[in-house]
Amino acid sequence: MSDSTLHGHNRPIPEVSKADIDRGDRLHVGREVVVDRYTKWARINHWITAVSLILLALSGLALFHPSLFWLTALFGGGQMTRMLHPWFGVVLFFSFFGLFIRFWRLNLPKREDVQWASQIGDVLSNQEEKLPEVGKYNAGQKAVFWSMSVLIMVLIASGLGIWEEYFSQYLTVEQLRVAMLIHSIAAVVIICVWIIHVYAAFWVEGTLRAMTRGNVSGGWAWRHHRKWLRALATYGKRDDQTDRKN
Amino acid sequence: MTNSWTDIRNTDLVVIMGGNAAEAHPCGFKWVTEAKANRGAKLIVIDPRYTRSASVADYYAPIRQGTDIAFLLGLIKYCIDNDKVQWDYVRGFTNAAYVLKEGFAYSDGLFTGYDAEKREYDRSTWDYEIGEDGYAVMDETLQNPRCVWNMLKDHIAIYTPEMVERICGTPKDKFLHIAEMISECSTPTKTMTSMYALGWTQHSKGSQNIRSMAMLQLILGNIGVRGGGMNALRGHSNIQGLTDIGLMSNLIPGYLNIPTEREVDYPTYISSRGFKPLRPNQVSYWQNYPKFFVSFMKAMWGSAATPENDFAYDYLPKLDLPAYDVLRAFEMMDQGQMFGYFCQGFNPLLSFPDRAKITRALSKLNYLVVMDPLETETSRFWENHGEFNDVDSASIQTEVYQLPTSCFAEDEGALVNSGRWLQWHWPAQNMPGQAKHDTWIMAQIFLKLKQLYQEEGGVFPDAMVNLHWPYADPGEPTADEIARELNGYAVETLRDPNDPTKVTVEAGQQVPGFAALRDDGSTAAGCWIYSGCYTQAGNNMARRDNSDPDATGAYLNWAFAWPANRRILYNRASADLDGKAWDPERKLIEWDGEKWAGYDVPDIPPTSNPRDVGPFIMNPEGQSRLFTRGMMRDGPFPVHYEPFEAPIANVIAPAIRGNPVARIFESDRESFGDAAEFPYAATSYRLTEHFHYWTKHVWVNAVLQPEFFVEISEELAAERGIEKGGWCRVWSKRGSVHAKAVVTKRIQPLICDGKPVHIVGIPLHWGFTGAAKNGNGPNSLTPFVGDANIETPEFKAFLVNIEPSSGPATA
Amino acid sequence: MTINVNPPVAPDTTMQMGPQDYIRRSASSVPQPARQLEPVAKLIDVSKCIGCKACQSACLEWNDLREEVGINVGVYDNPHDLTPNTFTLMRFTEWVNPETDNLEWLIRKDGCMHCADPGCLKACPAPGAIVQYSNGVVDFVKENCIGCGYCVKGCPFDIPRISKVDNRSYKCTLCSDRIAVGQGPACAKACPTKAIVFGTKEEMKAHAAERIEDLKSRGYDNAGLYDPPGVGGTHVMYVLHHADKPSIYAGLPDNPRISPLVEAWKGVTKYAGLAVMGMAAAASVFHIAIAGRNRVTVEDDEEARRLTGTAPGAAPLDPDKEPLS
Amino acid sequence: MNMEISRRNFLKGAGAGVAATTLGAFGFSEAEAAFVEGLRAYKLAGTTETRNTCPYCSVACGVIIYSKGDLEQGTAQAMHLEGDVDHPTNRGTLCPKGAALLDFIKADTRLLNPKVRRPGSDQFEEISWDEAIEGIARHMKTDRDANFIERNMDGVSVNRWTTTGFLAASATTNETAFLTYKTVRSTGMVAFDNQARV
Repeated sequence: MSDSTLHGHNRPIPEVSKADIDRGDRLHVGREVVVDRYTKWARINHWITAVSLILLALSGLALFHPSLFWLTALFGGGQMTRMLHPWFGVVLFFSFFGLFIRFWRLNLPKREDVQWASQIGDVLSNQEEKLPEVGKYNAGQKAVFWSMSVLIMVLIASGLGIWEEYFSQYLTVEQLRVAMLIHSIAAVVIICVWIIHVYAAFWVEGTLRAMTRGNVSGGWAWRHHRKWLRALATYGKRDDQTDRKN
Repeated sequence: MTNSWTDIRNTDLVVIMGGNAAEAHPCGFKWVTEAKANRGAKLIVIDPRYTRSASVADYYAPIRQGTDIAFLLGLIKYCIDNDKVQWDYVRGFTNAAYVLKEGFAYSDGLFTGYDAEKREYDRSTWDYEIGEDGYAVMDETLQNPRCVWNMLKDHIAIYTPEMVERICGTPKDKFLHIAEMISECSTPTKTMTSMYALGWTQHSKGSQNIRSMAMLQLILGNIGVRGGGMNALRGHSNIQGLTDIGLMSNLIPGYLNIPTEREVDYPTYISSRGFKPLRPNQVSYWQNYPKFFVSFMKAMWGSAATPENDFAYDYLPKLDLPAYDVLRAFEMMDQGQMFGYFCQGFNPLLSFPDRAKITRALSKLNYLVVMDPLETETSRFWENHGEFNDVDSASIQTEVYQLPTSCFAEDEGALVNSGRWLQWHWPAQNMPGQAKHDTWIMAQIFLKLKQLYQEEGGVFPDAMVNLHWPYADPGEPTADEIARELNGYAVETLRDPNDPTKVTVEAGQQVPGFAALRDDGSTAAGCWIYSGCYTQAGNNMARRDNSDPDATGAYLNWAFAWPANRRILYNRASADLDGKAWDPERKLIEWDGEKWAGYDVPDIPPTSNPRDVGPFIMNPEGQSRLFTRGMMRDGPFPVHYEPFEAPIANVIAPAIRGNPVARIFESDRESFGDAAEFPYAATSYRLTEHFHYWTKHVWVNAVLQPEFFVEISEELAAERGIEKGGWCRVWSKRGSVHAKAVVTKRIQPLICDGKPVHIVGIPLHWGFTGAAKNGNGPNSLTPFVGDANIETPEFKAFLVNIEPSSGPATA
Repeated sequence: MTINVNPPVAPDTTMQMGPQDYIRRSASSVPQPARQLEPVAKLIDVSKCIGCKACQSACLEWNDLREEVGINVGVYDNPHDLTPNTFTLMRFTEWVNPETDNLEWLIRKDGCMHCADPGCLKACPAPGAIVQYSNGVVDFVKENCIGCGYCVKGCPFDIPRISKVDNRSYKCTLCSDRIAVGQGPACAKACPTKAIVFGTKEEMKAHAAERIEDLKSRGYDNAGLYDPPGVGGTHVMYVLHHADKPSIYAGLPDNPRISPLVEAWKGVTKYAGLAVMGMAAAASVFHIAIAGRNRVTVEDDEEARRLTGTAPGAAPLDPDKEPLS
Repeated sequence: MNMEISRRNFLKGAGAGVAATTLGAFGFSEAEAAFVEGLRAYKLAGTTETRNTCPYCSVACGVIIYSKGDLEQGTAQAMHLEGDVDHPTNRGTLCPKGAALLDFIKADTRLLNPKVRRPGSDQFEEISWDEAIEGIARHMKTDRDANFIERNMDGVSVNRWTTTGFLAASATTNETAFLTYKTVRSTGMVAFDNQARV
């Protein structure tokens, strides 16, 4: 890949501001450039969310289709599955709420998101050089974020309604049926979103590290979130060090 | 009941008035639904409330409580005016043709002979003209203006449909519709049955309510026939039996009487009984009275009852008053004239009128003994339960014994149902805790008392120490032993009177029936009408053969029915004057030229010629009475009287309050309310989910109907601002209760004498013990007045006021 | 015959019905049964019902249920609704017939209708928690119930109730334990007026026809049988005096059927949902195969370093050296 | 005698329509194991049936009480109750009260011990049967000796005792009633009544 390819792009260098970075984002500039992307607490928060979502998916799927009822064995049987599922939901809700507070600001849509999204073909074919520079999150990630947010709201609301132990009695059967249908459709969608999310993390190499170690390589940031890197370089905190591992 | 529950299947028209069979007797009501489904029978319900019986009726009409006589006499008038009379029946089997004595008259609500001071009639003119032959004078042509028929027509002339509407509040068109349906049953092939209960009896003229319908049934020819009759549904499971066995102040078992103190000796006593026939050839069965009486005395006092001592006539108490009924008993307690009281499975604190008075009366006793399988409010009348029993324990000096008894599941014996069936039952489990059978308790108390008299002496112990006590274990007589006693046995060997060499019953053996009883002391029988229930062949009450040839509903081999296993009383009246069934489809018994035979045990001597012997052998006439002579204290014909507390004045005799001969205690006069202060007409009743004050102890029934309520119309609720399901306060001159309000379309205001009358319905099942919610009942509100003839309290018609309220102070 | 003894009689308790007679089993399949039991039905003749609640009482006793003692709220209905302990309930309606202006007190025994096409069973996610026998009995198998409440949503008649005590769903069993030994349901046995009768469905239909004829002769021109086809017919049927207006009987559904929402949920959503999720996963696999992973290049790292500027004192960039990843 | 058969015949013969609650004709024939999935074990297995009548109203429905244990040994306990199908009146049916009779027999408020409430006290105390019987008889004798009327003003022998009354039940058996009648009447008591009026 030639320099001209990298620099001779027809996209303008975006204006950046301090607002394009999160509080925990930090540059470590040494022999290699390493960028802190997620703090320890953000990562813990994420993984609680992830685990509860997985448990919810498994327990929900167990009750969704007879062919998956065997999954109840993972939770100690049907009664336990039925009992735990809503509690997982409660955990998810609060946990995701934490993520939402952390992430919502940089997930607000930006002008470049439209352009990015319109070039989804280039995204999928890994031709990122054709895309506009994006900040900490690209439009795909934002879509995941916002769909998760909306779907979780829908799921928690419909889920509380059909929570037999505490709340069902406040709804009519017809309302329960609507809630049930909405809940199951929303669940299907959120699982699809989750699949995309997990897949994308795998597909875009170097991503997972952001949620394990909390940082990404400078190259990763340059390649996928250049606007963010530019903002960091301009306004961000940085550690200049001579001997840094990781 | 003249008939039986299972006979109702044979009817064409069921009239439920003065009762609520579907709610109070659901499984008996089954036979109404069977008649409807299988015979196309119709059901009419006449009630102040649209009841659950009404919910399955073909026709419903409202009526103001306490006005049934006006309605019924209106029906009689309709039938007579429209020639809807079963003439052969009326001429042949009633006293329609009997000519009345000169001097008898009726005007302004009163008959001849009224003494306002004593509230009593001199009934001497209420009788037939007796001819020179010693028999009553008759005019078979019914032309004599003083014959019963014409006197009756005059008497009821005032009860036009317009008058019925004015008194009862029943719209005229509804009354006429019902009159038309009922009058169709005057043909011999159509039969109506009357089902009634405490809705008719609990009035100050309860007996006359029932008489009115009985008269209508006679005019329609419906007594003694299948699917007809006067069917008192009756309340408790053995109230029939307790009455048969005479557990009343003035009775001896089998409807014999305790002597009064005017009957100073046995000859005097017996001379006024055993009526001679009033017409030739009639049976007048009460001529056998001495046989039944002497056999009873032998059962009581065995060898101590001898011809020499007039069979221990002296041992019987002699009454100075017509009756020491419960109302009098509580009046006496309240007046400090009674010191001890026993309640055997009975809860007077909730059962009797004017609860405040009952509490006051019980508090004046020295001792009270309560025997019951369950807690009762009565046994805890001294315990403070806030609004539900507001008493000061410390000030009540009554010593109260509470004795635990067995219940039905643990004891053995017979109960008599309303169809007079004596049915035996067996114990299924052992008694809980230290509970004991009532027989054990009664025996123990008796033996202890007897022992005290034997050891210490005392007043007149003779009747106690000589009481016949022939039981294997004197401390616990068995049901089997007592049942044999009730049936009767030969004290000495009995021989055929026509052939003294022939032994009919060996000494010590059971008699086969009451025909075998003697007046010479050679037989003993506890209750003559039960004779045949336990013969040498065994315990007939335990029979369980449910075969029913030709599906008549008789079940002659199921248990035993008194008298003589007869299932339909007066069954000779099911056949015409020549002994042929009025309705061949509904044959009961018929004369085959030599004897009576059929599906039932004939109610007359089986070989008596149909043209000779009338069907009503207990009457000296041999016939039934449209005019009842001096048998009832308040008149030989029924008259409409208002309840003592009525929302309007009596429109046919405005000066008369209540029934003019109903007994009123002086102390209670003050406690009657009037319509100005208490404008609403209240009535009390049972609900199908509960049985009196028992089932509030039963969890399931407490679930099905948990809490005390009153029922009012939407109009009254609006007028008084009472909300459905909200609390209200209902009060009368005698007390006040809090209740939930059931606001319903099933109660409608009625227009009586031009004025709207609102009805307040008050069910009676709640107290302060048991599983259901605590509550008070109608007896906190009802007046202390009873029927003129039998002192049944006037629970069904009284006045209250009502207002919205908060709940009881202590819920 | 005089009987002076009370001979004990042992009831016959041979089981005549069992799992081999299942024709449907929730969230699972059953083999075609070897025999077909004669379809049975309970017929409730509303016109004969006197609302005495004997059925409720008998039901509580037979099934050893203990309902709470409630309060009066201004009506005769007690308890106020079906509960996990109240499998059947009399519902009272005061209805003024607009044609005659007469009050009619409509009393309906509510409870499971034992639909031929049971919505509860369709909705149930727990294998074997709801079963249907070839005689038409739809029964809940407590041991398999997980308490999710899906049956509540599935039922067109609003019948099942979930216990707060053991979190299992309850409803009328049609006294399957009695039917299994050749007896009828406890409510039908108790019913004083035989407003509730039980027998083969054919007999019940014939009996209903007689009852309807009687009602028509009494002026109920619209009397008829309630055996709603929308749920394939039911094994609890009503004779109604006003069969043209079922809903006047305390909201008996006029045309009951499994709700389209439930059909959608248990039909298209269930299958489409799995398909969509599967497709999402498959698309991922497909995409990775076609497009491969999106990798960071050396140049990217270099650009990053360039952009951020070399840190003071850092080793100079050595293009030949593999970047740390 | 096979009661099941007799009951079915009875119902058929009596023309009670389709009221039969015994199914025989529904094609069930194979015997199955006593316990199978989903079906509650038939709870009346191994019980004793006893014929009784309902103690509530005077329709006097036949009931069958199912019990376990032995009456002779004092261990018999009712565990279920149903209508008696053989009974001509109720044909096995029961009303809401009759159907719940077991809860009457087993009511929490059944009395288990003789008790006395002393004058002025606010509670019952348990006593033995001997004490109860002794106490009651003593009360009776005291009252009777003090207030019994042997002769009226006219010197006629009247032998009545008006100061203690007895209210008999209306659900006791005829046999209890007659024994009660005998003992009460022998004392000369006149304020003797029953529940016929209410």
